[in-house]
Amino acid sequence: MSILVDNDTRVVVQGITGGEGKFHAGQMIEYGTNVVAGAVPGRGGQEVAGVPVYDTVDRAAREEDANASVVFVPPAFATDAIFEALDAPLDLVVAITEGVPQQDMAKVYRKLRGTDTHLIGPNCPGLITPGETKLGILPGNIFSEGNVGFVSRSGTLTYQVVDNLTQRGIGQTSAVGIGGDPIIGTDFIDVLELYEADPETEAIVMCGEIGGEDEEDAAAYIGEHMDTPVVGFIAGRTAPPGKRMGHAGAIVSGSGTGTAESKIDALNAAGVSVGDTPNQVADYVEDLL
Amino acid sequence: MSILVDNDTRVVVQGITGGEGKFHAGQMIEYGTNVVAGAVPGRGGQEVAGVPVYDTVDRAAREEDANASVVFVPPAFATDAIFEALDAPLDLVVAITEGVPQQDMAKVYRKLRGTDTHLIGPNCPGLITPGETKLGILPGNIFSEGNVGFVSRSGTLTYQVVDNLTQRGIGQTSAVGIGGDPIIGTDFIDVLELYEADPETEAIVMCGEIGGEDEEDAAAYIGEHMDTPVVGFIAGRTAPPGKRMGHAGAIVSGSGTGTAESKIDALNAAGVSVGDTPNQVADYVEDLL
Amino acid sequence: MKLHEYQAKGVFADAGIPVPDSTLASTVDGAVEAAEEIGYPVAIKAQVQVGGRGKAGGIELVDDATEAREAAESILGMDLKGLYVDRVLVEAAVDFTNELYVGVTMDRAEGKPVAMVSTRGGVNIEEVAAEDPDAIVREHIDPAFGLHPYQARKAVFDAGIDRDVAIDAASILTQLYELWEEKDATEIEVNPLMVTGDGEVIAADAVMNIDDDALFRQPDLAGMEEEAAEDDLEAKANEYGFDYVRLSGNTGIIGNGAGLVMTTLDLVDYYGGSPANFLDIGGGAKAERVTNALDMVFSDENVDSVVFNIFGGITRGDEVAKGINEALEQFEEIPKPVVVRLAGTNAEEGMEILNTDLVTVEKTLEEAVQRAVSYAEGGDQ
Amino acid sequence: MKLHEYQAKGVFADAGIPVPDSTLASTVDGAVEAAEEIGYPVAIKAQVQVGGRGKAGGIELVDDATEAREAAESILGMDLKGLYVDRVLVEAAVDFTNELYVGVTMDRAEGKPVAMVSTRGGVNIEEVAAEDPDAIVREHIDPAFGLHPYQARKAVFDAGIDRDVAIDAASILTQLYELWEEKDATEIEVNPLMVTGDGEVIAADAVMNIDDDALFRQPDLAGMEEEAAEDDLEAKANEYGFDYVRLSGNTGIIGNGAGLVMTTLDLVDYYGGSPANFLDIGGGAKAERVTNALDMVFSDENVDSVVFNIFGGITRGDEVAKGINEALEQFEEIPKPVVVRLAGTNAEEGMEILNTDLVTVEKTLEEAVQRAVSYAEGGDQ
Repeated sequence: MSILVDNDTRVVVQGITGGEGKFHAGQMIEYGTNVVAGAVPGRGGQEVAGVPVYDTVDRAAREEDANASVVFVPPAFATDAIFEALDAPLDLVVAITEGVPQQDMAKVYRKLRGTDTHLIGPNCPGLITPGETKLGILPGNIFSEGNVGFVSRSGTLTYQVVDNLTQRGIGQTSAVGIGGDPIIGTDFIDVLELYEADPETEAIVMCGEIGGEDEEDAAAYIGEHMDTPVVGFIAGRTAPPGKRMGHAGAIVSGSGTGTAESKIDALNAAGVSVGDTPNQVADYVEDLL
Repeated sequence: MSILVDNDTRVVVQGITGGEGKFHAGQMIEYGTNVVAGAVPGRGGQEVAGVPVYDTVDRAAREEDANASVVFVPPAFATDAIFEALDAPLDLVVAITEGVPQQDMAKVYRKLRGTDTHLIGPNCPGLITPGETKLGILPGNIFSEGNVGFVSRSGTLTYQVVDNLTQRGIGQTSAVGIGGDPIIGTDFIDVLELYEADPETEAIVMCGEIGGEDEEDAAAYIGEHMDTPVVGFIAGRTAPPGKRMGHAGAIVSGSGTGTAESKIDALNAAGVSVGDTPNQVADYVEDLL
Repeated sequence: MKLHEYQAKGVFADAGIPVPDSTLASTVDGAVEAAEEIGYPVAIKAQVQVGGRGKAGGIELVDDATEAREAAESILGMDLKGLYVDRVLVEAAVDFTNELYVGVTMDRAEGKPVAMVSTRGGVNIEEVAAEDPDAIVREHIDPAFGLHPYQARKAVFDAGIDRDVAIDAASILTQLYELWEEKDATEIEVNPLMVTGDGEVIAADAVMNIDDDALFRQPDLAGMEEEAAEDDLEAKANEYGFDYVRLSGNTGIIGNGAGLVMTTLDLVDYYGGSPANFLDIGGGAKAERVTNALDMVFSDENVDSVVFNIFGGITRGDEVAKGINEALEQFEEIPKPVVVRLAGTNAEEGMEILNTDLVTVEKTLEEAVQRAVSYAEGGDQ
Repeated sequence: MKLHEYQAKGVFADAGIPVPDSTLASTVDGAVEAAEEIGYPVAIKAQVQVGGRGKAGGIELVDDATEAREAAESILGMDLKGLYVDRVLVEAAVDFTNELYVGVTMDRAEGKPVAMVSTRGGVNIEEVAAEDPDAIVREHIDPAFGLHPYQARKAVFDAGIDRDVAIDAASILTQLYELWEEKDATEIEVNPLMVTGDGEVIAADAVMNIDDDALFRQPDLAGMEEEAAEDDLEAKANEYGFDYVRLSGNTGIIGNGAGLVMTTLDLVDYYGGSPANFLDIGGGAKAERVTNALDMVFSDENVDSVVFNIFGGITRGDEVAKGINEALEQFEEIPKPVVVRLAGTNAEEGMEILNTDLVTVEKTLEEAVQRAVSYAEGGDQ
C-alpha cells in the first residue's frame, strides 16, 4: 500500500522540453514511473524522453488517459501551468518549481479548494512510493520499500533523514515532500490523514521547519485524530527572527511565531518524539517498529 | 402561503438616507413590511423613517436580527452593497438599482453561486406577498391576496398585468420582478420552482421579454418539471434586431436569438398559453381557475 | 454603445494588438491622399455600424490612385442598408494566407464571459455558428480570475489553428480579454484575424461594443459616443437621457418602463398600426421630462399620432399630466394628435388635471392604442 | 525584501496615500538644511530596518536648528541594534490627536491575505496582538476578488475608529491592499496612521516587505534592493544569487537545500559550536557556484572553519568536489580549514576527486559538523 501514487498513476510532464523537465522525465521513467506524455504549448507532435508531447494538458490527459502531472515550468508561468492541470482535471499535480510568487499561489490555493485535485508543492521535491513510482526529482536509490510513512517540508533534508532510515533497513510506504513555501497545496495534516488511513503505514516521520504554524496545527491533529505513531524533526532551531532561511516559508516572524521551540513543544505535547539530529530520528523510529 | 417573503421577513434598507431609499422605506413600512434598520456607511446612529441606521449591513443584521435587504444604492456602488449583504450573510437581497455594469454583476453572480442567499435583481421592482410584506418599489395597492404566482422581468408591465388580474378579482400568492438586466441573481426557473413547491399557488403568470434565452430555458423546465399551469406573456414582438429596448437585457442579437417568436414557440410547446395582450393573459388565467 | 471600426482599431493599437496602417477620411481627396501615403493596395471601408458592409458595396480594394478615387466617390455619401456613409477608413491591404476569428462576449445564461476562436474567419460567424457549431471553440472565463493564459492556448489549439501562429493568436485573445475587462466591453471581436505569409497575425477588422451602464467609468469611450451616434433623433435622446429607439412606423409611443413600452409597441402592431419609436421616460419622471419626451416624438416627421401610456409606480400621474399640459399649451395648434392613458399612482388626480381640449384620454391600454392607431391612419380626432 | 521607511513612503505617496513632507539626508548639514526647509517641528528618523527605533534613540523630535543639528549628529553614525545608521529621514512632525494601525499581510494558514485595523496604533502591534487580540480587527480577503470596499469599511467601523475619519481610514486600507497586490507585497502596514486635529489621516510610518520571488516583475522595486542591503556580505550573496544569512558565530556553513542547511546550523549548535552563516547553494550547483560559495564564507572575517555538507539529488557530488578543488587550489595557504561531507548522487565519484590535502573529508553529517566545530575552536587539522 501507499498514498497518492502507485503503479496506476499515469503522468504528464509539464515543461518536458526544458532541461530539468527532460532530465527528470528520463529519471522518472528509469525508476518505473508511467510517464505517458509531455505538455508544452507549441511543441505538440514532438517526442521527448520517448513520450509524445501535446500542446495542452487537457489534450495530453485525454489522449493518454493521464491522471497526474509534474510541473517543471519557470516561476513566472508555473501557476498558469497548475491552473491548467487543475482544469483538465487531473487527480494529482506535483509542482517542483521554486520561486513561485506568493500572491499567485494564493490564487491557486483559492481555486484548489473547490476541486478534488491534490496539489503537492510548489517548491517541493515531489513524492515517491518506493518500488513503484516517483513523481518529482527525488533520487530514487536512497528510498526502500517498507512501513514508514514520510513527510517533509524540505528536499535534501528528506534525503538525509530517509538515507538514515534506509541505511538501517527501515523502508518507506511513501515519502512526500510538501514544499517549503508559505502557501502550499497539501499540508502536513492532509498527508498525515492519508497515512493514518493506510493500513501498511506503521509509523510516520514528519520533518518540519521554522515558519508558519503548520507543525503546530499538525501536532494538534495528531493528538486528536491519530493512532499511528509519529516521530518528528524540526530544522531551524538556531535561526534568528526576521531572517528568511532559504525557503520563502522558513522565517520566524518578529513576534516570535513560527519558532522551532513552539513546534517542538506542540509535537511533544501530542506525544511525538522529536529528534535532535537526523540520527536520533532513526533511533526513535527503530524503537517504534 | 407565499414564496421568498412573508411577515417574518426582517428587512435592512441599504442606502436608506438617499431620496429613493428613504421614500420607499416609508412606503414599505406603510404596507406592513418589517423594515428593521437602514445601512449607510458613516451614518450609523441616525434614525430614518423611524428605524435605526447602522454603518454596516453586518452590524444592522446582528443588532436587529435582519434576514433580508433592499438595495437602493447608485450603480457605481451597488455591487459592493450586494457583496456586503451576501457576506452578512442575509437570506434574501433585493437590488432595485438600475444601471449596474454587466461585468460587476458577473462577479456578483460568480460569488452568489457559492452561497445560500437569494438575490433578486438588479434593475427590478422587487417582490411582494400581498397582505403581508413587500420589498421594493412595487405599488402595493394594485396587488391582492389570492392564488396566482406572478413573475416578470419587467416593472411597469408587472403593474399592468397584475392590475388586469386584480380588477377581475384574481389575487396573487406572491409577485416577483426578477429584473431586466442580462445577468440577474434569480431567474424564471428559480421562481417557477418555488411556486411549484407552494401548495397555495394554483396558477402562474410569467411575463418575459426579448433578449437572452431565459424564457426558452424556463419553457423547457415547465415542460419537464411543472404541474402548476402557467400563462405567459412576451413583450417586444415588434423589436428590431440589434437595438436595446430600454432594459440592458432586452436586445435581439443580430443572429436572431432572443426573439419573441422563439420564446412564444418554446412556451407553447411546453403547454403554456401566451397572451397577445395583457387582457388576454387575464382571460387565460380566468379560464384556468 | 458600438464603436466604429476606426475607433475600435485605435483602442486595439493602443493596447498593442497589431492592426493595419490606416487613416480616416471624410472627403474623396482626403481618401486618395491617405491611400497614396499608405501605399497600394489599400482597402477603402465605409464607417457605418452594420454587418455585411463588403457584400453591400461598402468595402473596396484598390491598386492605384484612379481606383482609389473611384472607390471613395462611390462609397462616400452612399446609403448602406439605410445608413448614410460620411467617412471611410483607408487601410493598408493585408496579404493574407488565412483568416481566423477571435472574440469575447458575455454568455448571459452562464453569467460569465466566453472566449471564442475559429479558423473560419472572414465570413459571417453567426452563420458558421448556426451551420457548424463545432467550428467555433468556446472557452468560458471565470470572472473572478479572468482568462488564464492556458485557456487562450487551449482555445486556439482546440480550434486547430496552425502551431506556427497559435501562440500569437492566443496572445491576441488574451489581450482582447484584458481590453474587454478594462474597457467594460460587452462584445469584442476580430473577424478576420488575418495570418500573413510571414506567419504574422493582424486584426483586419475590429468590433467593440461597450456596456452603456459602465460609461460613467470609461470617460475616453464615453467621449466617443457622440461621434458614433447614427441618427439626429437618437443623439437628441442621449442628451435628454431617454432610452429611445427609432423605428419606421408612424405611431409615436411614450411610456414608463421598458417592458410596458415594448408591450405598447406590440399592441400598436397588434391593432394594425406601425410603431414609430420606443421611448421610455423611466421611473419617477417629472413634468419637464414629459415635455422633453413629447418634443422628441413631435420632432420625428414620420409620426402621425402619439400614444402616451403611463402606469405609475414611482411615476406620479399628476406630474405626467402637468408635463403633458405644459408641453401642449405652448402650441397654437397641436402638431400631432395625442392619446393619453394614465393608471397607477395618482392616476385619478392626473386625469382631472389633463387638458382634454389638447389630448384624447382613454381608460385602458388597449383602448388608448386602438385610438392612436386610428388617428395615425387619419381617423377623426 | 524590506523597503526602508523612506522608500515605502515614496511608494505610498505615488499611490496617493497622504504622508508627511520629508527629505532624506546622509549628512548633518543636509539634515539641518532639510529641517529648515520643511519647517519645525520635525522628526529626525534613523533609516535602518529594525523595530523599536524610537526607544533605541533612533528618532528625535526637534524644534529648531540647534536641536536638529544635535539630533542629526547623535543619530547619523550611531549603532542601532547592531546596524550602522548612514541616513536619516527629516520629516514634518504631525500634530495628531490619535494614532491608528492599518495593515495587510498574508495569513499563511488560510492561504489568503488579511487586512488588519486597530485603534491601538503607535505602539508595538505585536504586543497588542499578544495581550489584547480583540483590539485588532481582522478581515480576510478573497484573493480572487480582492478587498471589497465594504470590507475595508467593516474593518474600520468594527475596530471602533471615529466615524469622522472612518471612511478616510477605510480608503487608505483599500489603497494599501491595492498596493499590496500591485507591488507583490508580503506585508504592508502603517503604524501609526495619525489622525490630526482637523480630522485628516496621514501615514506617519510605513512598512513594506516585498516578495523576493516576485521581484522579476517589479523592476522598480528590484532596483531599490541594492540600496536596502544592510551588509556587504549579504549584498555579495545577492550578486551570486545565494540564499545567505549572516549570523554571529565562527563556523561557516555551506550546503544544498534550505532544510538541510538549517539542520547543519542546528547541529553546529548542538555540538557546542556557533554558526557563522546560512548559505544554500541551491539545487544542481556546478563547480563555479561552489567556488563562489567558498569565496563568500572566506570573506567573512568571523569564520574560523567551514563545513561543506552536500546531499546530492539534482546536485552532483563530482561537480561539487571539482568546485571545491578549484576554489582551494588557487590559495598558497587555505584561509580556513574546510570539512567536506558528500552524500547522494555521485558522492563516491566526488570523494575520489576531492583533494584531501586541502580539505578534511568526513562520511556522516554528524562527524563533519563535529570536526568543523573542533577546528573552529582551534582544534588540530
